[in-house]
Amino acid sequence: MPDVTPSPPSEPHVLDQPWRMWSSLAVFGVLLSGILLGVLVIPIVQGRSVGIDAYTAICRALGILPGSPAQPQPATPLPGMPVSQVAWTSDLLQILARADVRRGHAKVQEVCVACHGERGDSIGVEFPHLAGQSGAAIYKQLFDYRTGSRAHPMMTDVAKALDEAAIADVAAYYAGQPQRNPNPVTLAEAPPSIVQLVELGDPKRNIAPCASCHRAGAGGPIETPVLAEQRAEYIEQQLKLYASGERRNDVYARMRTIAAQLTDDEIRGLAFYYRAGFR
Amino acid sequence: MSQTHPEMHERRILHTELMWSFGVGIFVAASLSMILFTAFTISVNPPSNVERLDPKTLHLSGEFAEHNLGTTVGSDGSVTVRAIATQFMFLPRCIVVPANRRVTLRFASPDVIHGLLITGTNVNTMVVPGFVSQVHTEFTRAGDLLMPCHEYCGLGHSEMWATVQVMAQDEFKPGSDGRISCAQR
Amino acid sequence: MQSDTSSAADSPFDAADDIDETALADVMRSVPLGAAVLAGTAVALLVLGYLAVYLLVFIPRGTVG
Amino acid sequence: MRNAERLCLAHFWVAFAAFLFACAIGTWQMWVRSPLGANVGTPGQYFMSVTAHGVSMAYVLTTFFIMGFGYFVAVTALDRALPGKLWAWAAYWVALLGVVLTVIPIATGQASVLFTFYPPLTASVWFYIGLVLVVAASWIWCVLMLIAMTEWKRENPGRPVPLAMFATVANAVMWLWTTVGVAVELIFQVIPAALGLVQTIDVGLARTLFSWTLHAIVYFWLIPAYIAFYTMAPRAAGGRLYSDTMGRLTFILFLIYSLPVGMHHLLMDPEHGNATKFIQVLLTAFVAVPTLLTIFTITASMEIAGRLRGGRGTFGWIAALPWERPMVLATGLSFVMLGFGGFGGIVNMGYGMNAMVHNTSWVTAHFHLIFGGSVVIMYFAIAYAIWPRLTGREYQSRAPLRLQLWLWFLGMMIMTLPWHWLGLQGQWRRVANFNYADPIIAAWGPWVIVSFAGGIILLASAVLFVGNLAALHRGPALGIVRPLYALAVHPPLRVPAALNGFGLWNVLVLVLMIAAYGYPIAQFLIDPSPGAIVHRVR
Repeated sequence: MPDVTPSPPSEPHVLDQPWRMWSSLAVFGVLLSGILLGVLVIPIVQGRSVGIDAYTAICRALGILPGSPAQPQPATPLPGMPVSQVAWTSDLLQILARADVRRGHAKVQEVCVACHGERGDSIGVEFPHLAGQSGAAIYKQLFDYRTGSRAHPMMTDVAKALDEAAIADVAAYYAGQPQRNPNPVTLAEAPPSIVQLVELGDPKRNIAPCASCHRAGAGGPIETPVLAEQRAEYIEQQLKLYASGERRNDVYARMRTIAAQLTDDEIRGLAFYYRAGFR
Repeated sequence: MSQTHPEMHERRILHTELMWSFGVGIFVAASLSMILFTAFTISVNPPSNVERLDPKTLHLSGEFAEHNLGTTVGSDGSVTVRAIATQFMFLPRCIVVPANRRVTLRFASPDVIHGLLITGTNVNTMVVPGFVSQVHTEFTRAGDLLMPCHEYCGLGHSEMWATVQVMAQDEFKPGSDGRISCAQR
Repeated sequence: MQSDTSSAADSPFDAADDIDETALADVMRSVPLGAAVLAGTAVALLVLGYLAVYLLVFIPRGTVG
Repeated sequence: MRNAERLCLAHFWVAFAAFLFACAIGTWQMWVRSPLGANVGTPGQYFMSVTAHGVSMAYVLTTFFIMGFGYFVAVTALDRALPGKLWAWAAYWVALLGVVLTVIPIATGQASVLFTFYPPLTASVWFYIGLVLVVAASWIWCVLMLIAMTEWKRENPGRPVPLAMFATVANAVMWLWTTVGVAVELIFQVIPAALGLVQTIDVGLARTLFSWTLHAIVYFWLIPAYIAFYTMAPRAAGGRLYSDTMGRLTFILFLIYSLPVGMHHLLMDPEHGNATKFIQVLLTAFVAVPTLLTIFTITASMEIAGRLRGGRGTFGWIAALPWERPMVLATGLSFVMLGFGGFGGIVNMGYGMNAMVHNTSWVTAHFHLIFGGSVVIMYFAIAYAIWPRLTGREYQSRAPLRLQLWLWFLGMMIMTLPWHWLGLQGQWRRVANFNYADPIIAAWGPWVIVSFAGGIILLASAVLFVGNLAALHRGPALGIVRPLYALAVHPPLRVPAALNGFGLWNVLVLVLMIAAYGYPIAQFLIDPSPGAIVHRVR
């Protein structure tokens, strides 16, 4: 059995010197060739074939200038009118978070109670319930009424009378109101095609599930309204307005695109589904 | 140690390993040289255009406002496609491009990370909020292609796709304002 | 628990095995040839496959950049 | 084994429980996305399942297995007691707490952001805190491994550290380097967003920091498999390790070249220019070197064993190998999957060619073949090899072990090979239900069903694996304990300090990280990219 007694080691640093030198040389060599090729050689060669000077090509390759080192950059078109002026920035979200519910309650009693009710249960079929609605959703719609991105015989003037802080307070107040929470009609009553549209959407028509945005906490767009326990007539009316394009304050035509592809009985089915209070 | 003098063995082992490492060097050189060759000759790069744009105000009035989206043909004949990748759809839902002609596609996201590829082509990019993604390509065959969002962007990710209509040169007729949209089929 | 060291002399790491040295010596005379051929063909296939996919599948799909 | 058995078993059972659970939901996902399961399950359930599959496989199975195996190597390879065993148990309970804190939000649908968290999508803060606890526990493990090696070197001046321990410490050093990226991202960007302290997040910086971790983490998972290749397979096959020096060099090359290459996961991203992408692609080409060295050195070691058992001619030694032994069979199957998976990898890293396959099923096939295939099958082989030592029991028969390994290999090949073809067709990732009415997607349907069949075989194999281990706890008492670690043809008597420690290599890694990641990260610190509004998933 060979005995494996360690023979006295020669001085380690002598043995180590070549390793230290050769490995550092190899690693730096590889790194340098990568930097040389990536930063200088490739951009310059590519730039020359398309008539981009070396300096611009290198800046583009490093990401200091926009564009590819090998392609001309297209011109940017002229600006135009947006569909909605609301831009969610962190200070706007701070305003919403710190809105004063008491002042909101006072403003609601002064302006909104006639149609939307004190706690957000609207008095008429044509007025939406606002109890438990998302604060951001109310804020955006009021702001759109104020800037004219959305028009309504009464709401435009009401919104114009409110300043930005008042809008945030009203939104926070209604958002805090508990929804009526009737016992939701069991799912059995909702036709399976509607439940599927809400839960799975329709990949054929490019329709995402309603729940992927409208269910609380789904992680969808900030201004997505809560639909549960909303008035069926109101949902139906708004979907039809989106479908016809008359209402166009949805950013990037999200709702206009979907509503245009829904059939009338799908629209009615969805309206009753959400009126029943399903989340 | 073993009866035959060990030095012969040990040096021979390291010698064979060195020969093998030489072969590995050829492997590395082969893969890198193909990359370098096509980068030099036909400018093959991953799509990289470091252009920052605030996602929060994208929809207001800049390049990616709603009415600027779609395919436009510039006065110099350059074809530029502008599209938005937003939670759970592309706008426009149908993108028309000419075949066998250089096209620049520009994408932006107002909300979360998206990504897209066009099936059967080399168009592939991530769309990151805060940046404009730009891809230059040429579509070699006419026909309808699929452009799905290939990066998880929320519960509606699976339903997020658009169609790309690659039109032959003669069908591709932009309007007077240089804009063209999909043919209804 | 079963003590792992079968013999106290050396640590388990150098525990001897039942390979006798002379057999090892003459095996070592021809050893890496088979491995070099097998691994070499595998790596060659990898490189050829890579170049084939690069030229025949990737490039024809149109420029990218 | 100096009573470290309970510690190792505790880690392994958490790892394999998470593994079995993740296999089950993985198979469910394969069913739901196939034409057979169209319209089954909601997107919420699907993406909850994808998150759970990713977290269980990538964070729980791996971290717990690697810690348990590290303790086993530290005790058996160095043949000394584990330093700081109380710390090891503390780390175990912290990691377990982390897992529980992560699983609860996932199960309640508050963390459907997948295991690679896509800010500005933000999950419940407990999801992230749980993961930070798991990583913190693994840092304790890294320190224990370093202490064990330094103490052994003090007690054995001049003697080379046993290869198994040298590789384990290389893995620990690499893990300390790489977790910096995800830790900074979570602690300074994602957790504040999840807590609501900030409303926006710099997505460009977040993705760059995560890419810092994203590649070296897969080598953190891979190194135990390579430890088995170098230090167990040669002994199991009845041969010697061809070259111990090459083994040390391989693990050093892993440490150096797996860290500055993370941006090959961002080749299609708009936040970096071509220059930094090319530098990291060139360095990525060198990350293939250690693997290519390994397949030669281990094949040569196998040739030694085969010829010693009477194999003749250029390839006669292959048949002469003892394929009935699980470690040998696993090594062979692992190399086959390493070949297919490696091919997928070099296509992924082809700079511009990444545009052909990024975020398609080609990438899914690559990492299932490399991690799910060649690494996890070696986890099985390691478990089979060391279970007798941990439990003091012997297998009645090794047939079920071989059957399990074959099932895993076949299932993995059947599942992943169609994905290469589908990936080239453009099949994209993470789809809850495909629109099979679309002609392009309809053509994929049959292949998705074939992959689903592979998934079922994998599930069967996973169940059999856990069954085999559980059965061993009741097996007959262990007879003689055969030595585990392989001897080299020339056991190293003295080794240069560079191959016995990590001082030099840490310096080189520092230089490489500064050169490769310096500018990409600094650009966001100097001039942050416009923040994206946080989208909370609850």
